[in-house]
Amino acid sequence: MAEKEMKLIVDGKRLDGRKFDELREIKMEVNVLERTMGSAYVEWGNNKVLAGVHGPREFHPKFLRDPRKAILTCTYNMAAFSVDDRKRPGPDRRSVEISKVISDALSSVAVLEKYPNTGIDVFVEVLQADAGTRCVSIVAASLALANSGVPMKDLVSACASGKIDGEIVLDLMKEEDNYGECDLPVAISPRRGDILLLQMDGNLTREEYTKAYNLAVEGAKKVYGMQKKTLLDSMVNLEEGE
Amino acid sequence: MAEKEMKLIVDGKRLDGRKFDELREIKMEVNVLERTMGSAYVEWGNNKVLAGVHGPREFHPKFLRDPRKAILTCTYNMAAFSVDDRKRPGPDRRSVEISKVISDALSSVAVLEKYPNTGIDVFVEVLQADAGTRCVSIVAASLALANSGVPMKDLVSACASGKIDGEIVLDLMKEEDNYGECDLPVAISPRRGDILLLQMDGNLTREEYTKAYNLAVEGAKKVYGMQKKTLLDSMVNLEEGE
Amino acid sequence: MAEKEMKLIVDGKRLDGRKFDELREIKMEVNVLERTMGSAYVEWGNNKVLAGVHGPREFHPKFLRDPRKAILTCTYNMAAFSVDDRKRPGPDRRSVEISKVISDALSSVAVLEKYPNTGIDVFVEVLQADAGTRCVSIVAASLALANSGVPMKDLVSACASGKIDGEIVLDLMKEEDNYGECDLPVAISPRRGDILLLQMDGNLTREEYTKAYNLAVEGAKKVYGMQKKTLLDSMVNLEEGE
Amino acid sequence: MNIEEYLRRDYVATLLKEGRRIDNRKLDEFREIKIEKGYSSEKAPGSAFIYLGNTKVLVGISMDVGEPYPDRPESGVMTTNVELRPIASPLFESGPPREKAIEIARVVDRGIRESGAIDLEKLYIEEDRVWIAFIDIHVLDDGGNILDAAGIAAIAALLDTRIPRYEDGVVVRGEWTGKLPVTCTPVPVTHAKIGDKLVVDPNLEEEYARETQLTVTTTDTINAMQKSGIGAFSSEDVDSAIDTSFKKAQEIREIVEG
Amino acid sequence: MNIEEYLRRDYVATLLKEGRRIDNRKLDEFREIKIEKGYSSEKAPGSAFIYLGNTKVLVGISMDVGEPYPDRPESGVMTTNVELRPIASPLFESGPPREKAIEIARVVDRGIRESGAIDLEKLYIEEDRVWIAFIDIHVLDDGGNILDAAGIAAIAALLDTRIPRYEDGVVVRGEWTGKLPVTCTPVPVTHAKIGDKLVVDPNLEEEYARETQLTVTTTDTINAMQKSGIGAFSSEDVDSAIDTSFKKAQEIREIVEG
Amino acid sequence: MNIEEYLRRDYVATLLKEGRRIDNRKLDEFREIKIEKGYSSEKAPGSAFIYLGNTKVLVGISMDVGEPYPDRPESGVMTTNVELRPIASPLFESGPPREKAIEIARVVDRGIRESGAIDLEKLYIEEDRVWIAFIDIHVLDDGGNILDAAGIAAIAALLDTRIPRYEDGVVVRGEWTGKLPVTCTPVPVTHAKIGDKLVVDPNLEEEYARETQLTVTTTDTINAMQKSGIGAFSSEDVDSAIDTSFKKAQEIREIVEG
Repeated sequence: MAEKEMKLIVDGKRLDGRKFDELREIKMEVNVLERTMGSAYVEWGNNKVLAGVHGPREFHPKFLRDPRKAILTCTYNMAAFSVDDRKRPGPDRRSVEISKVISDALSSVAVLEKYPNTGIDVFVEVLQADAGTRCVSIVAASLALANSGVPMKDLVSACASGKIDGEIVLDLMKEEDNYGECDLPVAISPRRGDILLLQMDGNLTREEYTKAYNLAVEGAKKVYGMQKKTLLDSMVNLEEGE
Repeated sequence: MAEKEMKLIVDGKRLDGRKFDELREIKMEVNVLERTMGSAYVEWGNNKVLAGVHGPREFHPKFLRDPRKAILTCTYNMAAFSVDDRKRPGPDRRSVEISKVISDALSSVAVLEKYPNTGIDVFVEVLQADAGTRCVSIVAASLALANSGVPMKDLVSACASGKIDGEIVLDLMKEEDNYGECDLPVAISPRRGDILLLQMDGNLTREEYTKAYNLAVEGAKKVYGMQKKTLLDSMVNLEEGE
Repeated sequence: MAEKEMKLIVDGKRLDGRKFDELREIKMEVNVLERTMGSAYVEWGNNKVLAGVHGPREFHPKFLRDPRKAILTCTYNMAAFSVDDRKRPGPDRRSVEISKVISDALSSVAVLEKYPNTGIDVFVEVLQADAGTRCVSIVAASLALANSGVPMKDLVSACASGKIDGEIVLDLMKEEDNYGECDLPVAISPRRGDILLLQMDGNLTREEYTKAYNLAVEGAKKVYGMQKKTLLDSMVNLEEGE
Repeated sequence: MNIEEYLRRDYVATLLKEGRRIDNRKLDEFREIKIEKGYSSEKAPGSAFIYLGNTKVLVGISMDVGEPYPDRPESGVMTTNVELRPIASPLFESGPPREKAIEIARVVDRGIRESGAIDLEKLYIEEDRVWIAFIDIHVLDDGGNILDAAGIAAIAALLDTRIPRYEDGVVVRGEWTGKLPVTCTPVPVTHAKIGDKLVVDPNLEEEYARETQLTVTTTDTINAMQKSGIGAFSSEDVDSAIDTSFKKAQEIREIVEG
Repeated sequence: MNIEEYLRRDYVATLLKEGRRIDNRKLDEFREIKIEKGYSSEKAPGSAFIYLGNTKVLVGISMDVGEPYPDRPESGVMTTNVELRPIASPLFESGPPREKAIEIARVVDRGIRESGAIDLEKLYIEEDRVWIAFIDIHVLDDGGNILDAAGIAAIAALLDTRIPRYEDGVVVRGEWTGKLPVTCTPVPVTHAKIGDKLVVDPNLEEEYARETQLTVTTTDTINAMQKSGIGAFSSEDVDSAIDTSFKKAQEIREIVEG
Repeated sequence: MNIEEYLRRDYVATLLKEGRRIDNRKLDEFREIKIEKGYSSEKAPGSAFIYLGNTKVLVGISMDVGEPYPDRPESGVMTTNVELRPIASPLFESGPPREKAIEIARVVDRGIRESGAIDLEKLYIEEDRVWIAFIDIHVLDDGGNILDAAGIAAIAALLDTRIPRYEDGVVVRGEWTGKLPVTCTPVPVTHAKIGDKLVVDPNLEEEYARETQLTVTTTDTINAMQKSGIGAFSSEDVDSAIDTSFKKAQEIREIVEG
């Protein structure tokens, strides 16, 4: 972050004309694939992300099964052509880390105890990437999981905030992510208000953190509204966990 | 194909003096290795190929076993020094594909139902390569399999034809393969006349295809004669499938 | 060996002032790690080596278990920063070979029959390397194994000799190893006098070999004295095999 | 194979004996094809999303500058990769491409390469610098006949592809100097053999029921053929498949180019 | 999880309800920290061995000369790798780094990178030649909280690092031209949530008993945060963890720099 | 180990107590050696096929042009690789070379390298360009004592090797400018210890029965030694093995050079 010089706020407006607390445009859909138990598609700015769930199903290898609950594993993958410079196929260190933090967040709300000894595999395919893919992915993965019928104590909603040209703003796009001073992705359990994912890199004072955190949570709550509407529209009953 | 310019037919003759429908010189031998159940060695022009069979034997991993039949797997491998520019050891995409099409062809004639739950492994080692190795390999693999005693409904015989300088010719050698316009390898079950392997790349009209196909089958039938003689000479009774 | 010119003996003395039959300074300690069954640390000249033992424990995969005895496996690993030019993490061919010869030597003295169907894993971490790491490693591994309580018929002691500027000398340091004419690492079972590891590369006449061998054994015996003292000091009872 | 699979497989074969397909198509009828070119156009120089019935494949083309092959110093380079993403089927696994993915990639590659669909000579930039076209085939939903879906989407994506600006040794992302030179539209047509019948564009259930299959890729000539799977074809089967392939390819070509 | 593990886990949690830790530390108290800088100084340009209670980690810094990233042609390069060596725990396996090692490496890396601790601009040598600092974290004994041990040892090792002589395109090993330019001392502080309590620097038993954890790396600002593991934090938890992190980091900074 | 194996192993050992080998050889007698140099001469610059009893190994030498090692800028490069092909034994597996293959490769390599058999200085071409000799050992039939078969065939293949023409930065395949400069003929001789007896050139059954083995590679001096396997040698064993090695190597050298 903060390497090259680039003016990101001009006349009080961001490069794409958004206000500081404004989300990019978001579209959502569920039940978009045939071969998965549940699936979702999310467009968020220029990001296009597909998520799908296989399972609950037999977990291999056998000796790693958990007799108390299902093991939920998320695999985040970027298509080679999803970014400007072609990405070699296969997992790199970044995608291994993102897969892990998404797995952790989803596992925190899914009622895994219902399916002992099984595996639930959530696959996230980034078809076009434009900053903020981990939040888009977690939102899509959460929709796909709900769409699959696995009971959840709550949905997972997410949004990032950040700092550009010294200002705290919501939902960074590509240039803001590249040349900004900080990125703070947050995923929450919206009904409970709990934090399920929190990462940050860059540089924030104590006060800036609070401001950025609150802004991200506000964003995530707006996204939650869209998630609920999408699921209701699709006539899928989201089982509300106890 | 067809990249550089090179005259491949001069005064109605091919570069190595062969006629259009003439095979390169072929030598065959079976039972050439100690540690395999069956083995064969084929020299075909400058190609030198060794094939050997291990099994029927326990198949691993267990959960992939087939309770109705043996799983036949062919592994095609080129020695590092078998080509002009050293080939890095290990499978590349080309050898994975060739392994698959040979496995398919052999599996179509071997009586695999006789050995449920087992694996039959056919290994092909290309010791020197000079165009047409997949046909040489399938001929050697088929001999090795017969030599191993696994019952077969028929042998597999093979030959390629192709197009060079606009003419359809039999059994391309290296320069013809590099600078020609088409390669059409065909493997057949000679007694039944069935096609077990068919690949083609380059460019053929509908009529050229028929001519090339017929030529390849004629070649394969000549090779079949040599295969039969080799097996009979070696006193191995080829069990004729029902 | 013997590539560049470099004078290694000046006025009858070696570059670091040692006599021909003199060891570098050696320090040893056992029981240095919490999470292993046994552990040891050895400093030998500028070499720093840590060894630790996990097991006897379940061996995987199951079908490779030995119902008559434990399988002892040593894994030799160099830290990336242990040498002047950073070594890429992960095993290379050299470390695979060293792991094997150390495994062989330790397996020759450990009473593996006591733990059928199990695995004993000995890990050697080279934290700083300066010639002779395989001897240092075997000495450390042997101490760690003794410290773990696995019964042993004898300790393993080791030392290398070599030829520099035409002279047979003990315990080569870095420059002597790089520019010398021969390296002869020897590991022995000190009480029995048996040879458990013997490698050599370079160039020795028949007579030089005998001289070098005897010198290495003398070195190994001195090291044995230190090993015994270290174990006794640590109040660990070294079980003497029958 | 469980009982249900076995029964459905049997049902597919029994119906076909009467000349009927499980989804009521004619033997030489493809499922509906929808193609969305430029699907990933904000990042990828070329792309196309295909729906072939339930089968969904996204192909993206990346353009980069690199060295030519030593034996063809004045030609651009093309390379084809298939990812059978685990999202596409409960039967696909994570990890490097295996046999099936490699075979599909190589058959699609041969159709494009051997037909000369990409005019590689025009991808020459300067000494030791040529354009490399990466054809990345991302399989997202396996409803059967991935191969044809991949091959059709690949040529559609190539037709959509723009060449980025290249200045002072650097590719300028997001700015374009023209279209990728595409000379023709090779189309693969796959024929599954079930019993003694041939059907084109097998759906998933037909794939379970089939013995072997033959893919024929054509332009105005035949450019690639591939028999795949255990089993045999007669020469008459192949002759008939070739004729059908030319006919169906022409229909599909109009969709792709349209 | 076997019975003994379960009981100990339970014991840790029960004690904490009373505000007590299993090793009698205060909730915001680290175990004893001992750091030996220059541990591998005969070979490595920089190194530090840390004892964080029973946890032992050795970090070595290698300096090499290579190419800069194309988008930052005048900046040096840093890279961070974690090896969870199997000697360190019966639960670690041989093989390439997995999820856990990668996460630790990336969190440590972010703390150093985002704080600007290494002045990368000063690592520029000449066109296309910059210094690359390899931070290799070698975990030798897992007594819990590897992340903080790794992060603290990494910055200690960087403070110990000398830059080799570079002449005629060759790095001269064993001769030094100066110290690595380090501008500040980022320190990670990890908070485990057990029941509704937060404790810093969890030992091994506390790690078994914890649900989730939060790492906050600070200098005079916050430079990196990472929630890890299944479970949730309230925003009050995080606020409290940040305040504690600033305080503990300052205490540890004195040890590291001392 | 099944019963049959156990009995044969026992039989080998029992016979040897009486000084007899299972195939009636003398203790210091090799099996028949047949060498066919130039086996792959249409493609490989050098090659040799060896039959050592039932053991069959093909070695091919590839010559390529590349960069020297930085610390030996005026020397050619040699590299040795062993492939224990699965065709050679039901016990060998596909995949990257493992322990056994690596050990054989390294022992063969040391014998050739340390004896100076290849005059690497003569493989210098021009600044930053030297010949690289790839020694690829392809094991095809494991009848025991692969190591000696590999080592003998490797030096035979080197003696067969021609250096390709190198013009304008390109290796011209199929045209030769001379022979590879080989200065001597290192020969490995392997001694298996069975009970208290040493035998040379163990066949497969003797390998099953052996405890440990020692390989000694000689020219007019000793160039490489390697003890391999669990078990011990006395120093007298080794002395005797060295003496035998010099003697047998001389006999074999005549076959190799002949």
